[in-house]
Amino acid sequence: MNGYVEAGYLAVLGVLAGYSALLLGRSRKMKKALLPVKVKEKRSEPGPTE
Amino acid sequence: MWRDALLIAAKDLKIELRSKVTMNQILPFAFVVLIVFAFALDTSPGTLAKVAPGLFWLAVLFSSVFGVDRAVAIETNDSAGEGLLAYGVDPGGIFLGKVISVFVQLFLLEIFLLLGVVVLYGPKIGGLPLMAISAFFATLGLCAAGVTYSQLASASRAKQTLLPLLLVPVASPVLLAGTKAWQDAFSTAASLGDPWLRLLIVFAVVYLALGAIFFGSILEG
Amino acid sequence: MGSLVSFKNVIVISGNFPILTGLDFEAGPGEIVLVKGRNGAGKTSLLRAVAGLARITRGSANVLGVDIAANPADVRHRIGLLGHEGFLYEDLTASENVRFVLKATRSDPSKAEAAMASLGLTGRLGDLKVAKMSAGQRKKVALAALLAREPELWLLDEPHASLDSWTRGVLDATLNAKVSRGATVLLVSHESHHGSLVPTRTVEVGGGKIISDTHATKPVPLDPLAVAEQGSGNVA
Amino acid sequence: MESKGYRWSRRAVGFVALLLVAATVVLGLWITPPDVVQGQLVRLIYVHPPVAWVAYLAYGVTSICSVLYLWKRTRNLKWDLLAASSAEVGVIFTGLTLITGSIWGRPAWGVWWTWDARLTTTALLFVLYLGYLALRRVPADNHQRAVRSAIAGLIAFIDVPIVHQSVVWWRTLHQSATVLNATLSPKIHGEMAMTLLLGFIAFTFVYVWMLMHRYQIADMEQSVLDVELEQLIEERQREPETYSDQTVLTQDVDQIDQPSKV
Repeated sequence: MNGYVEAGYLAVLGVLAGYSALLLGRSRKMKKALLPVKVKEKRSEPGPTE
Repeated sequence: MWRDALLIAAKDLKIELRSKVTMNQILPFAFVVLIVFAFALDTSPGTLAKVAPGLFWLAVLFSSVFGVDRAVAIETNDSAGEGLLAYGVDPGGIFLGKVISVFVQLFLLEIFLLLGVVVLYGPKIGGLPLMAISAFFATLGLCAAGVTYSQLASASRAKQTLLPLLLVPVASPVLLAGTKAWQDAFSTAASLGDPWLRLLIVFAVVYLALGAIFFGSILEG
Repeated sequence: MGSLVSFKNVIVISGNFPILTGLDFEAGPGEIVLVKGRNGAGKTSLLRAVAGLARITRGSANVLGVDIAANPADVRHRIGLLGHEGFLYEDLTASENVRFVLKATRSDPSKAEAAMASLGLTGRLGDLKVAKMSAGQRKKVALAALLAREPELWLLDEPHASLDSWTRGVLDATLNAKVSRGATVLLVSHESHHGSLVPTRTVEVGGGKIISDTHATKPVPLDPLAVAEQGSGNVA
Repeated sequence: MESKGYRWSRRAVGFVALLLVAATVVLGLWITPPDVVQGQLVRLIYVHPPVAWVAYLAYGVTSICSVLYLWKRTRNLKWDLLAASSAEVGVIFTGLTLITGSIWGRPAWGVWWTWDARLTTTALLFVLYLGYLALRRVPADNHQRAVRSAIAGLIAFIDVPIVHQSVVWWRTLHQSATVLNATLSPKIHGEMAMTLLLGFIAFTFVYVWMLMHRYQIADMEQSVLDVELEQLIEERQREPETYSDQTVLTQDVDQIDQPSKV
């Protein structure tokens, strides 16, 4: 076409894909970080009955 | 609220009279800005006279950042601001008091600065009523927005950089409208029905209202 | 006689750190409560919370009949807080600072003179900028403002620190007089001696809650006047 | 933690968004005809206005959530997290609006940038919300941060019409160059209009998917902090007991200090 159109589409798709990848990565990392916390929370729950 | 506002304003102005921060630091800074603009832009003799209103309001905008920062900084020393809360001073009154105090200082600064502009840039001055009234509302709006944002940013350790980032874009309409109003005042089209003056009034009213409503929540936050 | 301060299971969080962790505390009129505890136990935080300056995250907190978790601003002007900071403006003089506090709290500004004089802040000292004052003198200025205000509830964080013994005596005598008229004092102190100011109760704070609460002699009698008399009679 | 329903609706939204964007790209780049006036350049119309719309939508959501947090009756930290998430996505889309606008402006008007009202307002909007995100990074407790950023978010939004009006008046001469005039050109084809509509829907779905994801991350971060806080409270409550031997020691010292009191 004329270069500008391609550049525009590429910029939009590239930035959105990049941000999505960032979100997915952060989400995965947070889920991992949340797992040990959840376990700890469960372990500390029966605490008062001891 | 008004009683508290006057109390705070009187106290802040008294502190300024003693410490002379605006007088000895912010005013000279504003002049430095004027002079540096002249270095950067003085390509042909007429240029500076033509852009004088814009440069004036830019210098005021920069000075207002320091002015509102100082107004909030007064209360951080010895936790004085917390003291105000502990005394039960109305937060809206604190806000208005700070706005009044900075307004008085900034308005005086503008008078000196205008003299500087006349001497250094040599524009044709005219339409004094429009100039004065638009300067009044422009300064009021700048102070209202500035005190609000200065308090918002005050919790940050990097408040010196955060405050301009927040305040300058918000206050940009004042820069535009103030400049245009003064350009109109200098030209033959000077009338108090100037649309730019109306925009300045809207800005001042909106930010005074927002500040008075939200300042308490920011302080207590 | 209701209690002036009533805290139930109060949790206060500051910057994601729990400074009070479920604190229960009551204080009635005519009491002098000594708050003890090691550094970081939450003594100062307790005072700030009672003064309505700390946001109550959980629990219920009543001070002078006002729910300070919901409306802290309604009661603050009736409480006198002397913290580590004096809330003073360096560029104002001693008497200007005291007068400002009195106007801000809607108290009688003419009382400034007498309060300052009672602490020895007279003559040129009263017209000296706070910036030029020593730590002890600054404390006197903050105290003078407090004495002139005559709050119903006195929250004093290390009030005796950096004061000379003469000023301590004046302060203690003044506080005893106020307490005998029904005022309440919460006193944070690391010191063992409190001069003539004898606590009716000692609470120990640890880990952001009260860990011990001991009455000096007997449980607080109903008549505040009697408390003061017993208190002064008990000075060793 | 994320519920099953939330996860599945998020995935469905993501899937639809992907499909719609792909369809918009295919239609926009290859199926639709070039414009009589603008030529191939018209193809940018299928992305630029939709992206700009999403930016405004995102800031609108941020403002609504900010109001909901500031209003005591609806106060909930979730509104704050949602406001922040929407603002972040909004900043991404504002950036894209500026980039695509600039790419369009170069061949259309011969410049990368013009001080037209819409462009200037968008640029200021970008800076304003960058400031909002910077303010959020200032360390504070949850409520403090939520109140401050809600106020900043709301003020930024209220500022938009004022800024816009001032720049419109400032730059009256450049009005003919605005994007919207071109968009509303009556010569627009039926299938072009359909593709444009599809673009709006597609990018709105992308926004919703991103918002759901970003919010979930914020929510998870918050629950980690919450759990840590509960543990801190518990630990601190146990503090006095764990140092019990030292307590005895200090009591002894106290007694030495003041024999009169015993």
